[in-house]
Amino acid sequence: MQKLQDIDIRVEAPVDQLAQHGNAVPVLHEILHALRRLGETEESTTIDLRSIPFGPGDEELLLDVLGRGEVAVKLETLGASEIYETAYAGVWIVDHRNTEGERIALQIEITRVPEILLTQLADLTDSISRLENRLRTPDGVASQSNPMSGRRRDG
Amino acid sequence: MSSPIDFLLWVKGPAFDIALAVFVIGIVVRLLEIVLLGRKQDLAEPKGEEFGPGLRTIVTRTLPEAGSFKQSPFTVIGGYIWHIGFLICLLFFVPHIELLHSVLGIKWPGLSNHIVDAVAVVTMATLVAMLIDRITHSVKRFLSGPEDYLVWLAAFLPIVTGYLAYHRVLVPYPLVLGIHILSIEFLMILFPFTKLMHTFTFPLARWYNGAMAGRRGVQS
Amino acid sequence: MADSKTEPKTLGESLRQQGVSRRGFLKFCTATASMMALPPAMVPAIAEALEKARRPSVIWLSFQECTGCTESLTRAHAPTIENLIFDHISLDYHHTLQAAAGEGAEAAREAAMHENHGKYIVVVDGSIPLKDPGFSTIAGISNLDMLKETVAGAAAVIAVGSCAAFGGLPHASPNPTGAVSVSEIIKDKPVVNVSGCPPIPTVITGVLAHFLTFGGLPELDDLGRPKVFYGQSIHDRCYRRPFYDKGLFAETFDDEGARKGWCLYRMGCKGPMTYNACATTKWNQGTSWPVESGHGCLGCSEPNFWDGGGFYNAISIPDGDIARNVGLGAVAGVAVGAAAGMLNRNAKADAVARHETVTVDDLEKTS
Amino acid sequence: MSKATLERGLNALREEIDAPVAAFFSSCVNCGLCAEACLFYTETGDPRYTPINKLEPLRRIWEQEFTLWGRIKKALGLAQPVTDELLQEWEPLVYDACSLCGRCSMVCPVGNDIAYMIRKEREGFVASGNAPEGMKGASTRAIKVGSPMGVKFHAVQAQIRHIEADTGLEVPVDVEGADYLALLSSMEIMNFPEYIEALARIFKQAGVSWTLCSEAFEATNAGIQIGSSDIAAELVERVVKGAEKLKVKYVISPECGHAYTAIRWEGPNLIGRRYPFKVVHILELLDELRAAGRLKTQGMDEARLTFHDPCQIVRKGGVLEPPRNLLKQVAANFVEMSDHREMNWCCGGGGGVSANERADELRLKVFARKKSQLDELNVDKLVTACANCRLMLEDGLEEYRVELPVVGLTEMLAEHLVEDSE
Repeated sequence: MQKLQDIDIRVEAPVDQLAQHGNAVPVLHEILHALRRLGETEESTTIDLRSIPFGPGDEELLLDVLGRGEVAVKLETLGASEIYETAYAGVWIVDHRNTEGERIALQIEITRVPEILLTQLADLTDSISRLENRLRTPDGVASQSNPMSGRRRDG
Repeated sequence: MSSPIDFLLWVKGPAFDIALAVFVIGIVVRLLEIVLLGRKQDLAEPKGEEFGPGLRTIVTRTLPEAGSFKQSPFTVIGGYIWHIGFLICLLFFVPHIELLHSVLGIKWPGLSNHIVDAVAVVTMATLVAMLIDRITHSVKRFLSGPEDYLVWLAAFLPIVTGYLAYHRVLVPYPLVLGIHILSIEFLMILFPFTKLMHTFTFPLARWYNGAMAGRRGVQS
Repeated sequence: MADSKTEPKTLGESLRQQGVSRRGFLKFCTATASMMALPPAMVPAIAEALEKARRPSVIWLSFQECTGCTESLTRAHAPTIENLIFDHISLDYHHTLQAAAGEGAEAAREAAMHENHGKYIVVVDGSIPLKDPGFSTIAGISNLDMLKETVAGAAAVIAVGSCAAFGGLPHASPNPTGAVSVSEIIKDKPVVNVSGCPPIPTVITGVLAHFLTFGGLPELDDLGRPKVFYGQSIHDRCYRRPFYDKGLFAETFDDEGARKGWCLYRMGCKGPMTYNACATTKWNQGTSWPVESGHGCLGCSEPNFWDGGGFYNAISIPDGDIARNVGLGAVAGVAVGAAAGMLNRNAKADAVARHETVTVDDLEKTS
Repeated sequence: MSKATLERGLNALREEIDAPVAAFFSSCVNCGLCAEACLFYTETGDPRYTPINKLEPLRRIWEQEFTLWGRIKKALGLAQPVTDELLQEWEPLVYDACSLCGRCSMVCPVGNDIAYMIRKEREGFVASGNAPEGMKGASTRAIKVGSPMGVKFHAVQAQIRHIEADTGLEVPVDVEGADYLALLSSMEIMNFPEYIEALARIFKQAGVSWTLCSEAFEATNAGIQIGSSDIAAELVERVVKGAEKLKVKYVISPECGHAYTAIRWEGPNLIGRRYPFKVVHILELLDELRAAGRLKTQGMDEARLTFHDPCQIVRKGGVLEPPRNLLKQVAANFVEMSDHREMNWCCGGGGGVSANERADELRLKVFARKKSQLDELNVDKLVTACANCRLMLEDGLEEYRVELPVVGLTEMLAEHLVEDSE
């Protein structure tokens, strides 16, 4: 008997033909309006793609149209997240994954820099105190261990 | 528990069975009541056929007599629009075809919902106009009794509720769908007891008219 | 099981203790907002609330059920963001998941009830048999007694799954056990119905997250379901809706329409009357959902879905056997009609028999 | 001696309910289109004259006594009974405002033959004593004297003598074994004796074997008009007896509308047996002679003229083409009215209206319809084939001050007859 993974999965039509459900287009229009707002008033917009009823191919088409731009950032906290600017400057994709690599949120941010990339005040305070501690300890600077590894949580 | 779904299930279940029973029994009774009365054998020597001219009248009366059309174009055109509109909504809306398919075992192509939707709007507008005409036209107002208005309502409600259901205007949907089906049950139950019966008796009436005239050598 | 003896910390403290950065916390809040179907603009408010959120005690009661709801929630694998929420509630009793058994398990339940009186949440899956308490018991306690006893000191009840919410399969005709939903028994506590067979896992956790975040229950619809998840029908959010409007339908599972992904209405899809989040949230980490995989919605999150006509009958089709009923009606009609016809013929024959010949001498009325 | 009572009236209505009546009442949706087909409505605008409304008493009997649902409603006290007051109120609608022309029956979209039902409804009105005095008188004279106008056979004889003296033609009377028995209407005898002369001339030329019958000369039937089958049957029986006695093969219905309906269509049903002879309308016979080349005419009438279709002969009798065929033979400028053949408009005096003095005013008012039809045509002559229509047309034209000669078709043909050999 065939193994499950042996079953050939065929995509019967190319992506551009699959995307016949038309739900990507309204989102693109929304992005356009949000970009104009950003340009005029600096107002940022976030679109949560979980609440959009995409059919097969819609999401692929949307991401395909937006493409990839100059910036891509990998975020390593509670699993890996990828944040990148699309070919349209000011339009960012925020793709959050959990530790299993499963997507937990997919958002489009129309902004200059996504909020989550900025260093948070609490983390800054924490950084100051940890670096102070390290410098206060005589052999702290020479230690091999990276204190960040202690902050990582797996599980 | 009485949720909209329970209401819908009641409407689609026991209520529909009751309405269907009243409808079918009532119509068969009414038709038998008519036919069994019979008519006396006509002893006068015929000048023409009965059967053929009777059938022809069933068909020809579908078109208005020229003079009536000129005198009452609104009654004639309005009558056409709403009857045809009602039939289009009834017979060419896909959910209805599915229902009829389950009963008759045959199906036919449906129309796009946008077209049915537009037809429903025109039908409703026509029915409203015809109601206004009934209230304002001297002859119609004079002839009309409570039954005429009840029957108007019974014809109007399924279209309005169907329109609301299609547009999902009243939430939740099971409630509005239930109301729509209930309005049809209302129509079905009223059928045997009111002039809605003309739907089934008009071929009889036209046939008798055509046959009696045909016997005298006239195509009525 | 979490240790309820230590002083419950806030969620913010707990995460920090585990070395999660503020940025990580924000990611968690973004995912939580997305899960609760709240707008992204709510993230700061959620962050503020979750920062201070304390671990609530949860008692999970399973009655006449199939454990599908628990399966849906826990699934097979490792941590997800939903589990993170679970890590921050104190699940003090769940007889499928807990290690303790027998008297020890019941003791844990009673301890949680005692220590968190007025504050704990009761989650119920499964319906409650009323016909005979012996139909379903746990540790010799009938479901009805256990529910009443446990709920007495609860802050709120979450009925998870269509059985607990509406009676579900056990309630299906002819309902041999006299199964009822939680809300038919519990009238004096807030009850949230998280219906579905099973419910979407993120919807279950979304409700818990809401309780965790805002310390209360979300806005509910007429059936006691959270509006954020059950506010719109499958049909309204379905990506195949344009085909419905255009009149393009699949009629069998292997026709052209099915291959092209047209509307499944004619194949019995209950999407138009079903309120749930499947069309947007989807299943299995957003992989797909029934309609996307080519099968109509069964309407599992609605009351009595099991008795709502065949799964493959279009919604518009009444439940009865119409052809048979029409046949029976016609037979009855012929019988009654024949009788009525005879009555009419007799009436007429009688009139003819009573006919008095009219002559020109009796054209005037009796004075 | 018996008297008319409400109960007898109701019983008569019950006797009249049959499958067509039930089908018609079941089908009416009160659309009101029949009103526009009825000159009593179109010329007055009075909605009470809507044809279907005139049937309310009969409709109630049908609904309350011949439908299951109606019986239940009646048992529950939800039905409005048919009372003598109702019949009194409806009497003018049924007799004064309906000429049984049957035009409404042609337009009803569901196919209701309303005239058929009015005829039936009148049975109940007669039996309950709710018939107009004029028609009661006509019926009584028809039965007791032999003619609704009180004409006796010696009056006919007087006309015959006159004609024989004038023309030298013989008018055969009581000739046993003749092929054709010609009937006359009182109106022809009294007002249009030219018809008898025309018959004598045409038949002589065509070589038709015919006769009058001294015991059965009257073709009109007041019983049909008042709506009493019993009275109508007695009058038909006279004709049948006369025809049987003289052993004729054919009976000729004269230029009179309802006479044709009475003797041709209702007669056998009234007396309950088929005739041993055939009934033809005079126009049918003349058209037959024309087709056979036995009706030779000369010259054409150059006047612009039109033909008024008598309802009972054309729409209700099926004699549609003969008058046209005959007219074409003698009229060069024949034009049709706007509504003609089976859609013609009544003169206003059919169905006994002309015998009902009470209706005179209304009848003359609704004549406006015919007048406007004539106005459209601007004709010099009006031809018809019914003595009653002719009288009503003359009366109406006089009322509306219109100078327009009205002639009978038979008479017109006779004027153009080629006299063989004097």
